[in-house]
Amino acid sequence: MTATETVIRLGYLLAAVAFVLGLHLMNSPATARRGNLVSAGGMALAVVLTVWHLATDRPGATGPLVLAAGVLVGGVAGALLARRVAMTAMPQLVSLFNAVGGGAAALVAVAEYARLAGGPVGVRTTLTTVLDVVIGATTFTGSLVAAGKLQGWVTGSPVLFPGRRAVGLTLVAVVLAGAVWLFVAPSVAVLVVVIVAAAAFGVVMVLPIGGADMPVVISLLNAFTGTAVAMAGFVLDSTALIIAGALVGASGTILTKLMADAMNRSVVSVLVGGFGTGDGPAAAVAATAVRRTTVDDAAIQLAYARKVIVVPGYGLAAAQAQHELSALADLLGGRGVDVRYAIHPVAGRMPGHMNVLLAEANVPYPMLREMDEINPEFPLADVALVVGANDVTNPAARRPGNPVSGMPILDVDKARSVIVIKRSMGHGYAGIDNELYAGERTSMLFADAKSALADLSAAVKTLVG
Amino acid sequence: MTATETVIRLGYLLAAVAFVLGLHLMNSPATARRGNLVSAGGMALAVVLTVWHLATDRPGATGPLVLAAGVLVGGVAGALLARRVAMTAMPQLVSLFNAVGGGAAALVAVAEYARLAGGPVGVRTTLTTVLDVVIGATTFTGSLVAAGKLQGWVTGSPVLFPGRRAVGLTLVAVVLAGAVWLFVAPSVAVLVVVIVAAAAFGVVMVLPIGGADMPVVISLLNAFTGTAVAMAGFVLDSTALIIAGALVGASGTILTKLMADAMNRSVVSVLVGGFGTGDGPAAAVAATAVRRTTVDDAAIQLAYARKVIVVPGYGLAAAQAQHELSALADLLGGRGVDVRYAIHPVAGRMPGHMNVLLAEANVPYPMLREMDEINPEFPLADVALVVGANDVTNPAARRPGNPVSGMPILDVDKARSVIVIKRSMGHGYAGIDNELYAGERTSMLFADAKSALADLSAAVKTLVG
Amino acid sequence: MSVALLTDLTVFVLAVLVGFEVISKVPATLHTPLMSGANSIHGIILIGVMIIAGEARTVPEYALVAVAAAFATANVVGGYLVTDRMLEMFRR
Amino acid sequence: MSVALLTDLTVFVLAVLVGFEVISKVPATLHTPLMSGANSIHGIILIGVMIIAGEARTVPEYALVAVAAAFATANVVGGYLVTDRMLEMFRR
Ligand SMILES: NC(=O)c1ccc[n+]([C@@H]2O[C@H](COP(=O)([O-])OP(=O)(O)OC[C@H]3O[C@@H](n4cnc5c(N)ncnc54)[C@H](OP(=O)(O)O)[C@@H]3O)[C@@H](O)[C@H]2O)c1
Ligand SMILES: NC(=O)c1ccc[n+]([C@@H]2O[C@H](COP(=O)([O-])OP(=O)(O)OC[C@H]3O[C@@H](n4cnc5c(N)ncnc54)[C@H](OP(=O)(O)O)[C@@H]3O)[C@@H](O)[C@H]2O)c1
Repeated sequence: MTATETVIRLGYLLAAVAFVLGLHLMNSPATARRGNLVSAGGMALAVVLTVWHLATDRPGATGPLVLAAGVLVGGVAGALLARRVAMTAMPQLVSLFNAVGGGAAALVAVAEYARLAGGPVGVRTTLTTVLDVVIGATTFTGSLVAAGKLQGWVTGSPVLFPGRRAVGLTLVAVVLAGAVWLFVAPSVAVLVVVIVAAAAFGVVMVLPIGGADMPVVISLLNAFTGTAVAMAGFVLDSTALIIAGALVGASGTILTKLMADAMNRSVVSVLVGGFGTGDGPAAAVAATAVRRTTVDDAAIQLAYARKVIVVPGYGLAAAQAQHELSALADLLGGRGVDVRYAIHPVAGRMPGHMNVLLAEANVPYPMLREMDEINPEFPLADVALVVGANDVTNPAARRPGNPVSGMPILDVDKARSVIVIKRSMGHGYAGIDNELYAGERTSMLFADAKSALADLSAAVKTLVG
Repeated sequence: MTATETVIRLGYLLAAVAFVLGLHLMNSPATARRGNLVSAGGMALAVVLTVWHLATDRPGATGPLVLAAGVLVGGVAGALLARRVAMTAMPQLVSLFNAVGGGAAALVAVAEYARLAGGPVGVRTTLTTVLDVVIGATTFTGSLVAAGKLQGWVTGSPVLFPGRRAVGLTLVAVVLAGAVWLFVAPSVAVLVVVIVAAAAFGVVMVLPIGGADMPVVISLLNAFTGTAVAMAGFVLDSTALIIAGALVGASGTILTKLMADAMNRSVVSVLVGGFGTGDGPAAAVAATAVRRTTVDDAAIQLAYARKVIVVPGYGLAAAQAQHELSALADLLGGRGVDVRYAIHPVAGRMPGHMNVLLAEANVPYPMLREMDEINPEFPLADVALVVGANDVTNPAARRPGNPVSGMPILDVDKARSVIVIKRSMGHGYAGIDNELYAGERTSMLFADAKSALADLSAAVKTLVG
Repeated sequence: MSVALLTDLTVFVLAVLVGFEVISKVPATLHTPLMSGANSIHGIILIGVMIIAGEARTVPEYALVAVAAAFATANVVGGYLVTDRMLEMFRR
Repeated sequence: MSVALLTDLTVFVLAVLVGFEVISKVPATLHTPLMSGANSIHGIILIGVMIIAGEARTVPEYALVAVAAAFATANVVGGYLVTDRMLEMFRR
């Protein structure tokens, strides 16, 4: 190896170390942002080294020009989207970036394969090319569907069309047949058929999964892309791609498992689909013997409390009522009420959803409390105000044998009194009744979160001035 | 590569995966034993593959015969030691095995170097040979001294002879000069000089460190051996050695840090030495206004208690009184007293010391309680019986600004009454007074743990039948 | 199997092991940023695109390069920026 | 630098990363067995001894092989057995 080549390769190794270090630092909130910077530094290093490498190779002018044009378009688009998109739309954006990453991995293999396909193609290249394009194409369309579901462009409900299993199996058969063909006789046309079938499979795979399970699916597809990139590394014989791709493939797999665990689901049950419709107003159980309250009563209760703990949940996000909530809390705080927000780790529909939502409404960070921190404080609270949260407050979780069993919950039922704002007796994500609502100290305020919170603020102002 | 070679190399890779998986499983008590088995399986695989590889190479008969003889001797010796040695002597045994591992790594490099030294030796080989030999030889003697200190063959106190810094620096200079020489002109004689100097350095390095710090030192030397083995891998161009060695080098380093943290020490302060003499009866502070008790009074108090929590510490191990303790506990248990053992993670002089000790005395596992589990129970205990424990009960740990600050402790001072068995007002490992002894509910029974416990059993029998 | 392939495989396996071990018990609030951070890393495919670009000589190849470059760059740039934006909120 | 050396270096660095990440928050009671378990793994030097044994042709070399073989085997066999003996006590 020349000295230049040695330096470049050592640089790639350094970049790989930066990726690992970055992920390591991202495991804890205090160092996470620094971790992302370290990782980005590694990426910048890898790109600069490759530019240098290409320059020493003196290629034709057209390729680099086309490359530069593509980089410009993609870079600007990526930057604009990343800067502009609302905080609540982050998961679909991550999914979109994952889609294009998978797409790029597939395209790279196709280009390399097309170049080689004139002559004989070795088993190793064929195998890794097929794996790369199949995983890449599946990820591309699967991630687009996932993004569409979260964005509301595709229905969030599981799409369980008849014969979907047959269609899926047919597509898998086509992919396998194509792969066998390619081992026997190289052909770009057959590779394209394989790609199309894999892309169709991505759609069929994600459509039956409910919108609420999308974070897990996106994480899984993220691991897929990593694997596709590692395969591209084998095709191009690039150690940097192999290491980075394998790293993401493996860490993404673990993360997928952690995410599924955190919301009490198994990855398999997510992929089987048909669950997690929950985002619509679920079929409501008749409002039995629950105690109702009115806006005026609730407003007075809140205004004269000493300590109020607010428990936000998915309904708050669905109603986009974070600003109204923040306004009410400010109003109460101004009257001397001690207001805190209790943040359950999986409240909402993506991990960290509530942090994101409340940060967007400029809720001061010191008012947020993690579950473990706030749980001992509930017995001291005069009012626990539950806004569109359901499962994360369900005492049934403390018993075995139901869909939320074992999930850690916020101890809302220990508060001196509880006010629950939701539209009906409808179920949450897990689809079961909430025993909290039948509690003696619980009163229900049936309304949309946005209007209810606005009304409460108004009532506090008029009734107690 | 031939097919055989491919299979062998893939097998080595599998062995490496087994080592990682094994270490991973050893992180948690439930899976630790399985982890060790997995790791051993990987090792067996690697050895079998190498035998196969050698057989296909058809070497002379003498080498393999000599090898077999060595293997037999080492294997039998290792197995006998491992089976026969007392539980409490485990750390010195680990240190001994570490010593021979480091020695073997050094010898391998010497043999390979001697074979090559006829002709010119490349920079790469020289560099890795020197590193291997230096680290290996240092580890060999350092680990032997460490084992000797723990076994009592070398004094456990820090040996701070005058001029030790100068001697150390001279040895380092000799090693460096020898290394430079070897880069210029290969020479087995110079390599031997380097080895001798490094071996002497190992002794000088470990002698000034107190016996109580030996677990940390052994763990560090363990990481050293790993690094030496990785260097041997570079010398012999063996990926298996590189991976396994680097793995141990890195994980050993992390473990060393964890161990030092657990006993509230920094690795640097351990290496500087002069601390942790503590194993002798330390200079005693005058027994001020502490309350003393007699064997008879203590026996009656214990016999009529409903709940007794026993807190064993280093003094119990030093007195070898675990059997007497177990007998007393059985006696009390027979009278209907609820007896539990409170196990502090760093009670004693090696991690897990108390578990090991009590297991040896056949204390039933269900009577042992980890610190976090038992701490809430102290307020319910009629008597906390502290046997030769000191630092791990010192309430000063809850305040900043002293040598035990921040160390989690057993909440012995919350018990209704406390009986402390130790020989004097002598200090523990950390060398500071224990505020527990001045407590209102504390009474001291000054005696050797072994005789005191035997006397207590006798008194319980005679006094309360 | 060639030595080169075996080496690549060894590197792959080791990187997989690193990936498995590097994620520990992460608080759930960090799941989305961590996913996003891992997502940015596979944008390294951009380097693959650059290699392809150096070899491209025909119009279809140029087209592939252009699209792949846009995709990969969006992945890298957007990925790191969006992760940073999320993590900004974790200041204390 | 030769390609082979660079490969070895890559493998070394990755293995170091695995080693750093594989040890997580271990309860202190497991520190001694874990140390002992890691200690057994570097007994892999036995394989190095075997390679040397295949190449040895002189008496001093044979002597080195014999001692190194005894050392390395004691490390491996004793290491795994003693670790197992310690861990036996962690049954619940
Ligand atoms: N955070 C994550 O990463 C994540 C990801 C996927 C799944 N999950 C799961 O999602 C659940 C989260 O629990 P959660 O308590 O936040 O939510 P939830 O259990 O899904 O309940 C949300 C509640 O909000 C109410 N709601 C909906 N729209 C509303 C509106 N406009 N105004 C007022 N209320 C409205 C609904 O009742 P009404 O219909 O009666 O109004 C519903 O019962 C957990 O089961 C978790 O495992 C979490
Ligand atoms: N576990 C580990 O891995 C490890 C390793 C290194 C260091 N350490 C450190 O060691 C300490 C352990 O705390 P610990 O409470 O177990 O022990 P300690 O604080 O060292 O105290 C032991 C006490 O036992 C007494 N003692 C000694 N021989 C005795 C005998 N024959 N009969 C009765 N009593 C006897 C001594 O007092 P008298 O002289 O008055 O009898 C001494 O105060 C911690 O500071 C820890 O950080 C632990």
